[in-house]
Amino acid sequence: MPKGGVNAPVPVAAEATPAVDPRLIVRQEGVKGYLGEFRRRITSGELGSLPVVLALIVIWAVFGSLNSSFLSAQNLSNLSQQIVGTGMIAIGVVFVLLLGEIDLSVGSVSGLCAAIFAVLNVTHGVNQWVALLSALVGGAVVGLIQGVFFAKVGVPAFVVTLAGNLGWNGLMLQILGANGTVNLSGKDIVSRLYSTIYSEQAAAYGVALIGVLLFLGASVLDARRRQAAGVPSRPVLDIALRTAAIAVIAFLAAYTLNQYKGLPLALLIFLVFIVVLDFVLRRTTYGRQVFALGGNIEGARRAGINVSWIRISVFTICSTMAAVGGLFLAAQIQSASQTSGGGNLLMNAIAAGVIGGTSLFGGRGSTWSALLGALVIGSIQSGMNIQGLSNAIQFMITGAVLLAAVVVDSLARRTQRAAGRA
Amino acid sequence: MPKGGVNAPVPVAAEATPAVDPRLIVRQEGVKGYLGEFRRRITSGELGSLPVVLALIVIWAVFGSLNSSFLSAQNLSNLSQQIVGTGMIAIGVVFVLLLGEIDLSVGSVSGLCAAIFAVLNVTHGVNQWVALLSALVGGAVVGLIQGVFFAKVGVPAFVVTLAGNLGWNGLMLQILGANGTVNLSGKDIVSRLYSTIYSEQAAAYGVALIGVLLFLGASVLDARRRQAAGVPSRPVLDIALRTAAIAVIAFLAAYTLNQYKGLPLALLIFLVFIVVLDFVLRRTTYGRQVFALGGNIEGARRAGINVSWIRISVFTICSTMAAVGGLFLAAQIQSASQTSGGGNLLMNAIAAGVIGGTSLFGGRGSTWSALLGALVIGSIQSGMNIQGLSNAIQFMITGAVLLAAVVVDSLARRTQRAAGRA
Amino acid sequence: EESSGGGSSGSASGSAGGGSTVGAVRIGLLLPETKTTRYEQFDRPLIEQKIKELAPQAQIDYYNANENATTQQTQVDTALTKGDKVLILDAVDAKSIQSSVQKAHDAGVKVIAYDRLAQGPVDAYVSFDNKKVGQLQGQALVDAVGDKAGSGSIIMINGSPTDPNAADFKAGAHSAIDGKLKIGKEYDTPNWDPNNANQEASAAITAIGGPNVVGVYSANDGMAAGIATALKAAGLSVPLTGQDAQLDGVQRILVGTQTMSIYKPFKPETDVAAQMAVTFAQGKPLDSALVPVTVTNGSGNQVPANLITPVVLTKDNIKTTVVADGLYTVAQICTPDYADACKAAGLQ
Amino acid sequence: MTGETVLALRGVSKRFGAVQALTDIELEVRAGEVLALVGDNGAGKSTLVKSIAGVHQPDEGTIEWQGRPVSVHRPQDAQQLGIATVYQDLALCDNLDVVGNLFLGREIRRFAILDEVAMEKRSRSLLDTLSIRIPSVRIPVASLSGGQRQVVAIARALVGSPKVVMLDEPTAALGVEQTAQVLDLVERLRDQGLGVILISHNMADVMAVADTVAVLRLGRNNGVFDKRRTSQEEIISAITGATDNAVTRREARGTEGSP
Amino acid sequence: MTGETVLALRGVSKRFGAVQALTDIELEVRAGEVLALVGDNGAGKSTLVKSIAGVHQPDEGTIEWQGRPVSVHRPQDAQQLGIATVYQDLALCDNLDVVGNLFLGREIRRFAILDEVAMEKRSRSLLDTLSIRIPSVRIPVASLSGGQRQVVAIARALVGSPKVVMLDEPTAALGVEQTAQVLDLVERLRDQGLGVILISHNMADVMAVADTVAVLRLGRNNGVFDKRRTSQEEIISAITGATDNAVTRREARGTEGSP
Ligand SMILES: Nc1ncnc2c1ncn2[C@@H]1O[C@H](COP(=O)(O)OP(=O)(O)OP(=O)(O)O)[C@@H](O)[C@H]1O
Ligand SMILES: Nc1ncnc2c1ncn2[C@@H]1O[C@H](COP(=O)(O)OP(=O)(O)OP(=O)(O)O)[C@@H](O)[C@H]1O
Ligand SMILES: [Mg+2]
Ligand SMILES: [Mg+2]
Repeated sequence: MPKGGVNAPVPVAAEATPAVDPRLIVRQEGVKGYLGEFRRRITSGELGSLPVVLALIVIWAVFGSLNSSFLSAQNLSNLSQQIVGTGMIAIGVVFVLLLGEIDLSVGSVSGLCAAIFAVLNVTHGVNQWVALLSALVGGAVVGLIQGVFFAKVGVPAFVVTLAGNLGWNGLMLQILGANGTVNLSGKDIVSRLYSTIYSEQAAAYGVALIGVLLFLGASVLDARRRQAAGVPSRPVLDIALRTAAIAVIAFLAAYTLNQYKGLPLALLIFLVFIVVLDFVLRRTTYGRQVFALGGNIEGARRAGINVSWIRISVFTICSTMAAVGGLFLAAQIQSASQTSGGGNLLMNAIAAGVIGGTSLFGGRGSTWSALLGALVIGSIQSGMNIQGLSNAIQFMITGAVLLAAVVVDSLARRTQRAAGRA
Repeated sequence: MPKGGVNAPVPVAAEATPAVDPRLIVRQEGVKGYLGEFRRRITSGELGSLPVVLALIVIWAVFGSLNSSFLSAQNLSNLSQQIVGTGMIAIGVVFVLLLGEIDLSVGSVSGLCAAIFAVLNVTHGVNQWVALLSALVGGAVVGLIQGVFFAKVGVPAFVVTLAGNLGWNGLMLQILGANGTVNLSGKDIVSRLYSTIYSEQAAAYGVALIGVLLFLGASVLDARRRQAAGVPSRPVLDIALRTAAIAVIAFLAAYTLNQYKGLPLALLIFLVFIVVLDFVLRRTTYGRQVFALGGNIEGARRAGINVSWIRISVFTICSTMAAVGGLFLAAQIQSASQTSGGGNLLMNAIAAGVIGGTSLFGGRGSTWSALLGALVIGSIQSGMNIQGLSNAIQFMITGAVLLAAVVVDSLARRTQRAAGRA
Repeated sequence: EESSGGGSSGSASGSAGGGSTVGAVRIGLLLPETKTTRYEQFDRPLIEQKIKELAPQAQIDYYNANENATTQQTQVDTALTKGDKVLILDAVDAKSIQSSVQKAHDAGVKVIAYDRLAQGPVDAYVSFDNKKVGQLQGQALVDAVGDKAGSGSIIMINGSPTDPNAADFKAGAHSAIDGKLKIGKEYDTPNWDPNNANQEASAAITAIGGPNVVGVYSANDGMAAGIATALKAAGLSVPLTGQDAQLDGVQRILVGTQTMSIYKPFKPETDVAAQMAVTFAQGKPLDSALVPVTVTNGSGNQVPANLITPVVLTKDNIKTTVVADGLYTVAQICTPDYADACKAAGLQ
Repeated sequence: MTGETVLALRGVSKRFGAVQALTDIELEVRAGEVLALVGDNGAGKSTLVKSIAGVHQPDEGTIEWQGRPVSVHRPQDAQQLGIATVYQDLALCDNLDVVGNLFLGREIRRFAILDEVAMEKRSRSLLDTLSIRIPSVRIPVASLSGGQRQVVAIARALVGSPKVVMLDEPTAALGVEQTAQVLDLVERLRDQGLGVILISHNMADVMAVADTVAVLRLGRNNGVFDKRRTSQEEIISAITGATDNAVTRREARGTEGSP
Repeated sequence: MTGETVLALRGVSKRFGAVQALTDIELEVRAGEVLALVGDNGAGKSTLVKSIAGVHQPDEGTIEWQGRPVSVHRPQDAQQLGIATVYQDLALCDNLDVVGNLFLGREIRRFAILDEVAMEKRSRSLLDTLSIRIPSVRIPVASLSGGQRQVVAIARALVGSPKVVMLDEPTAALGVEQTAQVLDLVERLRDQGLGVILISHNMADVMAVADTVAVLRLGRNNGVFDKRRTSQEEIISAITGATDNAVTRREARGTEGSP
């Protein structure tokens, strides 16, 4: 039997009926059909990430009107770097959320791995690549341990990772030792990953172009294959409109970044992580199995999926991403300190995933929600900082804006439920 | 149609078969049968809260052997007061967990309500009862608002309460104002609720006796009614053994407390809250509906349960309990400070519920888990304090112990799953 | 029954707890947090060392409240349970610790307010003055900005809004800065989080405009780390303050990305605290040399006190302060990355 | 002995996203009548039942109860009118025991407290009526077999005093004996003057108890037949939309190929 | 044309907490044979199927595969042996679409990447075989009707190349036409030399396709019958444990009371 192959014991019966349902409301061709379909989706609440994007636009508009420097290229460029640490961690959290589980240890793990890198590289003078690898492997091992306790021993993920939250924080303090904060040299690989900004105009535009072309190419190829196989495919107009939308966003972003210093490497790495892991989730067997587990764990088990292995691997991915995020956060302040991984980091990372549209109950979400969520949270923080309000007021407004950002999405989903789709 | 009454449209058919299944493995009468049943339960993992109790005993034994003052009457008496604040909040969290939801705002709400009381009573000289009521109503209103956003608007509870966590904290800072910490007078009702200790020997023993008698009476009455109605009832031996176990625990506790200062009022209030709310959950329509929602929300809706109302009320209860807990915590340090409700309080309260055996996925749990969980967490903290280790080590050990405390339970449940019961 | 001694706190300390010899004194050391390195790196070992020196049989119980006032309250309870006779108490929250101080007082236990002036019937106090610290930071910034004061404004990044001590630093700093420098943006930073501080600084630079920033007030070295990178990213080189003389802060001062820090010579402070504790433990009154002044605390109690002056740490006095006092060795400071700067500063 | 119309649908339509599940449905149920609702898989039967029961809101059309238009926004509303429903996807609360599920939303109380004893007693007798053996009425329904769960769901509908009972494939998971009991039950309900809507794919059962047979096809009415004047074959061809279908072909083969 | 024994159970017992669900079960399935497994509700049929499929572990007894004892600890093990199962509680992943569910665990890949196009194409043809209309193979199965879900679950079992197929009440939710198709399918499977275990409460279906009928009663074997030499009545009395049962009574009434 060929690997992954399919072997039908049953020849297709002659008396086949058409599988397409006659009651399906088929979209009309052309622009009009497109608009009609769009209207139908809006009324029935199938909006995808549109509400969050809308919320983001509103947030930007409000803060921009309050203080013009919010929308300055400099601030947006800073923002694009500041979200990377939390965003990377949020990507890992998205994986865990897809299983319908939670990881409360990501903050501590990020701090721990930053400390591993800093102490090895700076204090013990270990080669930077070895130190980097050690930090990442450290994260992976942490995830592995937590995953085993969850998947094999059966301790609820909440408890395992809560214990981890404490334990790894303790380990970090231990590793940092009595001296506490360790300064990075500023010339090491981690700092450079964060602080490098490609100032050639071509860099940002080039990346935008490559992204758009990749999307277009993949869409066209897919549509061709589908047409050839006789299964429904996306109409040309649809592809064109989507590509156009993406092109506008990509080139606008590139233009803004070029207005200040150029394309930050950190942002580029972040995007690459998102795209690659999104691909893993949507287009590989592994990703399919992660979604299946989040949808119906018993169903997944019966389908022959190795549930323990998926669970362990997802927790490993999550902790590894926490390590990556931790390194970027350390690079941001050029040091690993005892406060690393503390504070609001954990909540921000989880909130980023959830606000971006990943369900807490498993089986629904995407790595892109890490970007969207981190952007929403980062923008609020940045906006409040530019306003310079007192903390009491800041907390209240941040809370209110967080809530408001999700209300649109929730209302949309409510319509959707009423339309029988949730 | 009589309220709650039942009206059969169908007369019972004549050809009824006996409803009891012949395959049911019926327990033998007498002590031997009791032990056999016990063994069967252990092997198939139906242990209830036994694993947590065991974990607690191990924790006490270990810390007691490391330092004898851990098991001193004074320390245990202090412990019994220290757990009240977190425990009260955990009771509220249990309600929310039963719905399969989470409330991340309890910490901030507890701080907010403590601040309301302190500022009204101390700063503005408002009558203490009015201030107390305002604090509780404040908590309830907070819960109501969050509940409405969750139940009516449809924002995920995680997001609503995360926003609340920030927002209410901001409000607390605002209320406390620039001066920060407000010290309680020490003679107000809240302080007295916490600091009062009934030193008469009779008090502790009396409460223990009343508790045991109530349990015995209720058990016997229930068994009688069941026998009269011809439905299976608990055998006398069973009732006797359970009552004996409870009596031993109650009188041991009373004895220990009397060894030091006597019965702390705070502990008594905590126990009353647990018993009353446990009764509400297990013996009233409302409680039944809460469990139903946690089990199958669509099922509950179709059964005609007002889902929104239950959700809103549960969040109101949770926030009100957070307010109660916050007042006890304020009384403990005789002040409402800017750190009130911060730190580990949120995680501790949730962890208490989960460690005590309440499921994060809804539909399974009890208010007693708040007591057990708060005891586990409080004991670890107290034991670590007595050992006086550095924080790094403390964190690691606390994490490890937390994990270990739940591993027993998880292993038991794993057996249970293998035996087809989860 | 095995430890009935635990029941009557403040007496018979010898019988409670494991293995202390008869006549040993039992001293509780309660420190507030671990986020700043000084407590576990300096305060604890130095105090323990000094006490052992003065009273070899003394037993010291150590507690750290991890920034939580409630935890500290339970730790005071624990200390009383274990029979500690003297408490060296560094309050998380000077106000809300009052009830615990009262409780200890009622149990006949002496309380030494360490570093922060707790409220309630405190028996003695030794500290650096928090307000003074802020004032020194502020003054140092004013001096460093010098005549650029008119050409722009500064950014103030204070400590955690939920940390009562941050309010003291802030007030002190304002007393020195207000009227002399223009404050462009001011922040309180939850949890003293360096990453937050970094973002606040970035935002402020954007809002004010890079060239208009003439200096940054940072309440401690941890946040200064984050601020320094924000300044670097914006291509700014302006005065930046700090506090605590953390190793990384010292290194930044060497290379010039931070202007100053506050060095609190822990040794005198810990020595005084240890002496006070041992004196109390022996049941003797305090020598007036040990408590030259009297201060009034927030609850109106008169407290005999010993206030030690903090030192402004700059590139010029690294050698004579932190190195000379044995806080850090030259080797610790002068890692390869800082070798050049060390040479320039005459450290190597 | 069928009485006046208790429940009627007028032009009911329901759409899910891009699927038009129901189009312009007309339906009438009279007291003392068993109306069988039949149709192919995905014909919209369950959607129709859920629209009546308040689980879904129809997009268009009205529901009339005893001649007056009513609005049924929530399952509660339908229950208050006197409509009891057994859903195809049973929607029991897995964590509650059998008693808890049977009386959910209609608990028996004594002094405002749940009267567990009375509920347990009544549960046993209800289940006995339906000839089902359940190890204990105190185990969570999660551990029941498919048929046992189905019977619990059916028994649920009998708690309370409905005027119309809707059963969505009630016998699908049931054994021969239990099926017979449920069919008996349906007849008893009719004899007590209730209106019964019975959805079933089993033509034998439909022909055995139905008075009227309404056929749905692709979300539309496809004829209402009086059982006494219609043959099973006619109904099947209304369901499949053709006289030549897999069933007839299978039967044809069966006759020629039988030993 | 039945061949040698592919699957055999020897003395299998399974207990759930206080319930002895299976006691000492013996069973044999031969290649090219349709074995109908029948029994009352709660008789233990699904438990038996799940024990074979690796969902539950039997407490005692052994499972033999092609004559050799095997251990089946997880559903994967059973699948690797070549056992495909359609469960009564379908256990589909509600969030995945029809294609995703059909190929779950057996995805078609091209260069290690999911080949959605091939899977979609194959899904359509599989569903066509079973005469089911589904609005789109790209909608989440949560929004399918009961019968549509059932068909998806059946089609799942045909992806891969099993040697034994176990179907737990596959036609319970199906319309007349789909039922006929599934019965056809069962016969085709038999003709291809597969062993089929079919659980059904529908005696007509059982009599139509089964070669052998094994009866379970209260968790024990209650006889194995050769279909050709047994009447439906005999089997029903083996199921209910009595010749006087609700079915016979109902039939008796039916005959005397019919118009
Ligand atoms: N919640 C929903 N969201 C989207 N589509 C739905 C939803 N529920 C049902 N449908 C679609 O509506 C159509 C009718 O479904 P319905 O469940 O009413 O069929 P049915 O007649 O009960 O079929 P069956 O006999 O298989 O139970 C189906 O095509 C189904 O896919
Ligand atoms: N997970 C479980 N936990 C406890 N008891 C169970 C569990 N699963 C099944 N049982 C019990 O085992 C017995 C057999 O159940 P099973 O599901 O095998 O019956 P079945 O023959 O498939 O019935 P049906 O025809 O109703 O589907 C029932 O009494 C049931 O209550
Ligand atoms: Mg249906
Ligand atoms: Mg079954």
